[in-house]
Amino acid sequence: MAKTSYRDALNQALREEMQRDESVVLFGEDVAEYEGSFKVTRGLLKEFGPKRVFDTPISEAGIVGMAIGAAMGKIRPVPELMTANFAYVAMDQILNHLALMHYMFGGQATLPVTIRMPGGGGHQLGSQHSHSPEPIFVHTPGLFVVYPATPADAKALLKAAIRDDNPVIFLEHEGLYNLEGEVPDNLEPGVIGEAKALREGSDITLVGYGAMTHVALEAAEALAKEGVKAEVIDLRTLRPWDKEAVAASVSKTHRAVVIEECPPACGIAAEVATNLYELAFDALDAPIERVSGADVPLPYAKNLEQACIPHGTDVVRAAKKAMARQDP
Amino acid sequence: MAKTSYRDALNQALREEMQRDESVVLFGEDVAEYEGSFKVTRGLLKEFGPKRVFDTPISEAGIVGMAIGAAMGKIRPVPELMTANFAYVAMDQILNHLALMHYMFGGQATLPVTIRMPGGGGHQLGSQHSHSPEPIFVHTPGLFVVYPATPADAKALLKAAIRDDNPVIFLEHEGLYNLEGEVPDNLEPGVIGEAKALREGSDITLVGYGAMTHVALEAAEALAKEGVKAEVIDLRTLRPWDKEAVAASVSKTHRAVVIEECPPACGIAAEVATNLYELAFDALDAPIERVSGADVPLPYAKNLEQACIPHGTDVVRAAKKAMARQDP
Amino acid sequence: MRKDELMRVYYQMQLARGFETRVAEQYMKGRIGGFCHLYSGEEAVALGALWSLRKDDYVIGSYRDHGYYILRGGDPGKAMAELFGHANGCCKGKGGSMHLFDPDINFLGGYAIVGGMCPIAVGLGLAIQYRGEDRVVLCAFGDGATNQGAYHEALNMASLYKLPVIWVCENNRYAIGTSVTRSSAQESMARKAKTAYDLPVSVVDGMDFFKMQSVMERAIKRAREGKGPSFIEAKCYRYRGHSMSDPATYRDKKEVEFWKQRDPIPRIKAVIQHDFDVPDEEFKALDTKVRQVLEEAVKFAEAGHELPPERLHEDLYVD
Amino acid sequence: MRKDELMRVYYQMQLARGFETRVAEQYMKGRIGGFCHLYSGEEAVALGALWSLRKDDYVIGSYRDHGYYILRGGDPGKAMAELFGHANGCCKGKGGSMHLFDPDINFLGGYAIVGGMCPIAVGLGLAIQYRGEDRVVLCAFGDGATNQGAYHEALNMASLYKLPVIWVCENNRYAIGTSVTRSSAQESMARKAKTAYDLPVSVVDGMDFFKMQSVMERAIKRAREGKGPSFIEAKCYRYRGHSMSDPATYRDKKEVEFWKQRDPIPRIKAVIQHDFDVPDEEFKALDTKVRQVLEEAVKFAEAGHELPPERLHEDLYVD
Ligand SMILES: Cc1ncc(C[n+]2csc(CCOP(=O)(O)OP(=O)(O)O)c2C)c(N)n1
Ligand SMILES: Cc1ncc(C[n+]2csc(CCOP(=O)(O)OP(=O)(O)O)c2C)c(N)n1
Ligand SMILES: [Mg+2]
Ligand SMILES: [Mg+2]
Repeated sequence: MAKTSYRDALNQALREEMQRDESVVLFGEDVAEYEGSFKVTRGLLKEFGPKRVFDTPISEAGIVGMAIGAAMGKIRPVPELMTANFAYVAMDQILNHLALMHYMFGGQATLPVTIRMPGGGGHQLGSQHSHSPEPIFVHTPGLFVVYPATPADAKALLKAAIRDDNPVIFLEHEGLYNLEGEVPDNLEPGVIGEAKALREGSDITLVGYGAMTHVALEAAEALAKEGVKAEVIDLRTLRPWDKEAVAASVSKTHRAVVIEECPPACGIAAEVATNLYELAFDALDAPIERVSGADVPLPYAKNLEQACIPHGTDVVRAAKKAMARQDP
Repeated sequence: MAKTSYRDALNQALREEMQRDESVVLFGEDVAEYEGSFKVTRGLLKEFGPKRVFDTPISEAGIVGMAIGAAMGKIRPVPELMTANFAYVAMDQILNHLALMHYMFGGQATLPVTIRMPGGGGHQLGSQHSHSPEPIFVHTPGLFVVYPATPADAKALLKAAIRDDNPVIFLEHEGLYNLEGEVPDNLEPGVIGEAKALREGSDITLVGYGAMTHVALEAAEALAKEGVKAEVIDLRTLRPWDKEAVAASVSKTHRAVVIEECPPACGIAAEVATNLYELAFDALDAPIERVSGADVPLPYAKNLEQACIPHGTDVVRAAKKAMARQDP
Repeated sequence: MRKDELMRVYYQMQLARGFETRVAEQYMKGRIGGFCHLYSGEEAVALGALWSLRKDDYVIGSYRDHGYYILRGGDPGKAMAELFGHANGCCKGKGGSMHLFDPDINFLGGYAIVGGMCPIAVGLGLAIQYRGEDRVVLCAFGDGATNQGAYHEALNMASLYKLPVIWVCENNRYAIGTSVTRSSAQESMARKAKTAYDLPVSVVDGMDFFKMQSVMERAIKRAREGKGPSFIEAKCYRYRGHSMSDPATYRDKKEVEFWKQRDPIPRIKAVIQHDFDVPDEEFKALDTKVRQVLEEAVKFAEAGHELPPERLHEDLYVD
Repeated sequence: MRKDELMRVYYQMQLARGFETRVAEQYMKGRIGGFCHLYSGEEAVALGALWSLRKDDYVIGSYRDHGYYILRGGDPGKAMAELFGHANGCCKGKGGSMHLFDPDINFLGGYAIVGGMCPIAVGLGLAIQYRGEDRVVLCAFGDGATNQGAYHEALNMASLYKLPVIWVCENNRYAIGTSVTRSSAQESMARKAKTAYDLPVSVVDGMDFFKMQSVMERAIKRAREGKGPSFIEAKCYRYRGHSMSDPATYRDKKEVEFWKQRDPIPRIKAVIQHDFDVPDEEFKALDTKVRQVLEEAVKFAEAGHELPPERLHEDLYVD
């Protein structure tokens, strides 16, 4: 099976869904003629034409609102926000319109909108361009939030998101676009809400998502060398997230480290940890360790920025801390 | 000592700070001639004139951005967002400008901005007008977040916020404006980051903020009738929040219920609970119970909306669940 | 227009006006909660704007939505029930006064964030264009919305893509307590839009059904022919405060009187009486019908019940 | 203008241009990271806009900020060090290319959110007015920013309050790969602003220092006199791609050539040679000085170091 990049896997998903369903339409800043600032939409204008793939002004609130209206008009929009950092100017349309209209109107407005947006830091883009806004979306009832870590999941979950009749925030990690991985031919759509164990282990559970999943895998590798068998769970979707699967793993390992790229307060790790305590309190032999992004805006300087982002070594340290506690 | 309403306490704080400091300026939608849609700015235009208290167009991004620039221009703006629901259209200015400029510019931009905004639900205002956005702000490094529960704290903390050189999100609860309480004359500014025990108890700790503090007090009263001594802690400020004080209480009571008005995912209770597990894991005899807003947009119908908001009875139920667990 | 049509205009405006009177009563009785924005005085704007639309055209607007809902042909009973928060309301009681919605009449919502519905209207226009239909979108909003960023992004996009969106700006001179003069550097909403977004604009007396209806006809024709959006500034006035909780002390009696002199209902009645001599009985008959319909509406609302709390989580997601 | 002033114009533009050349080199060497937007070709806009400002006036702009920082009198060494991410940079290496800042020259920041700096400029204008000063604010942004909601809210507020803000729209015809024609219903940025926000506008050849400087003088005078904001559309062109990572294949050679014919630097040189016969040596001397200054700048940057990670949390809050 040939290796495919995360970028190409996303591109394939878009192409296949557009071929499959006439009503799928793409728009965003520089997605058509420029083929996307990360080239995820490469070749799509050529194949599907300017009616189905078109550029917009720098108007994110307009883009999201247009997607909402288009969806009510029975087309299936897949807008791209050039990066997740620009979701902030569209926050009202996302949180205060898209997320709640189906509910507020008593189930009469159906909004099959998938908003794609690259997020995350690590490229020295500075404080305003390095956000990881996932907690804001995960907090919001009415949204689904997907954050794939591998090319195969990127493709399978983007297909699922596009076919889903609910609004989906589809986060892509800027640092993963070039990641290669195996993507089976005619891959079926994935299941939103299902986590996946990427590595089996009995000593401790490492929970990640997006780029953090790879940080977890790196840590597991290092821990293995020291005889610690870590189980690595990739959440894959953040709302809803697979509480049962993660709790089951923790009930087996009795210890956990949760990794998030965003700052800790009201973050993803707090959400995961709190639920695990509620679901598996007696199974836990140690407090759940959180490895979070630093509690500062991401600085530009490479060393400082790297110091903000979780690394395998941070996870190893946290895992050892959890292991150090004796079972009561 | 005369009783003062939460509304008037805020009004006093604004008046006194404006009298004290020439550079304090108020603006927002209908804050001047209309005296505020919740009348918090009553009489201030009259006393301080149109240069220091003025109305703006319906342009929240403009309002917050104007506050940022004004602060760099050495005035001390206290903008009002008519309600917290309108912070969403200004989210980019708040999260991606105000919060990070001091850091991003290497400490050279100082932004003494206090943004006042009434939040919370319970008045049948419907899904788009009943948000509790506190987790979004608490998640954000660079902001302080204050949410007073009593008239005295409303006054003391608003004074502190205005005098502070950091950006402060000052949340006021729409349901508390008419709440009466004792406000000492010449009250000193409060301390941002200090929680307060409003009721002593040894059996369980109930943690609240804003309107939720009163829900906690109501529950404590009911629990007392059944012989359960609950300690009630009012966080008062949500970023930073007083981890030490809350952990100390839990170390004493061994059990806790955290109450939040917002939906649970990545919420305030998850933030508080996770930290308590980390700080007082061994002291806990039962999982921390969360009483959260329902995980839906707030509906209009009174009964449904009330079913979304935490009540004393919900807290009592949660407390009993926590109490039911035998110490290991 | 034919006599029967004119009588329908009269009837419809009386219905919308009467509905708000009932709403005010019920609000006072505490059976309606939340924010409640009445449309009284602006009926000619909505009716004129809606008159020449087809059933399959889309209508979208603000929280001041009762008038549009009723005049679009919505069931007053379902609207009243919605305001009561009852399950037989048009949104099962989940939406309330600011969020009426009814797909059967293509009324796609009242929205409570000023300007927030404008980009959504653009999307409806996009769908129409994409599907090669000749429908149009009517998007109604207030003068205050023209100071909101999303509004500007939407106007630019609709013009850029030549979408069949008709922007109806109800300039009732106030945004709550703030007059246009104190909030907009350009006091003419039409001029504010014209050059910036390169689209045809018209300013019309929004208290005059005929003027409103005729500029709207032009805009509809243009939109159906694929020539793109139009902008209509309707000069009008709300008789009541911004919402039920606003005493509106910021407007002086004279101003209110001035506008009440231009009330569209007596105005249409006079026209009808002038063109066809219609005996007063016929008007009285319609007024009686209005009363009956609204009494039934209130009865219908009263007969309903709130959804049981067990059903709180329904409609959060489509499954 | 006097000869020495003209020579300074030449020197400054060469300095800004040369700075970008060095930046490109260092970026290729991997010593500069992130997004890096060069100003090459647009020097006359910034220099003309800045020329008549006072030291105490405020300047604020976008991520394409190197030119403004240098031409405002910022230290090229501190700018280069910032791009290196070193602690001796103007923001201690925390800001980077898109976020230069220096209170000593009242350059209050490069901002990376399109249009995001416009409301901030309004606030600076408010502070000036409130304190009764006669300073002005120069706010520079691109053509693409005029499609962003915050920009519109800002323009309205500045006009409404008659604030001393001068809006300089650098219309270089593209927003990354999207031309103005494909993104704005109104292709003239000046007309897009004029009626909507009721302020004086001018369209000027941004490749011509003198034209730019003179319209700016008028705008400054007006602002200082408390008459309010002005809008200047500077027609210009960026020689390079949007950022270092953009090959700019969307622009054809002819177009690029057309604009390079109008390069402001040879243009000013010709003027000087025509008005005063200045021997080539004098220009060469300035070019040499530019080279030296920039070499020192690079040396200064190289000599610096990143902040130690222990200091990561500094500057988050004022205490
Ligand atoms: C973004 C936003 N800001 C503020 C409000 C509060 N608000 C509700 S209606 C209103 C005034 C709107 O005036 P206008 O657009 O003229 O409509 P009208 O009420 O006159 O019909 C305001 C400020 C809001 N709903 N949304
Ligand atoms: C709100 C927002 N959306 C998108 C971007 C990504 N982006 C950065 S620069 C740019 C183009 C801006 O073009 P223009 O305003 O004309 O300025 P120029 O680069 O031509 O100087 C875009 C889309 C951004 N920074 N901010
Ligand atoms: Mg109005
Ligand atoms: Mg440009």
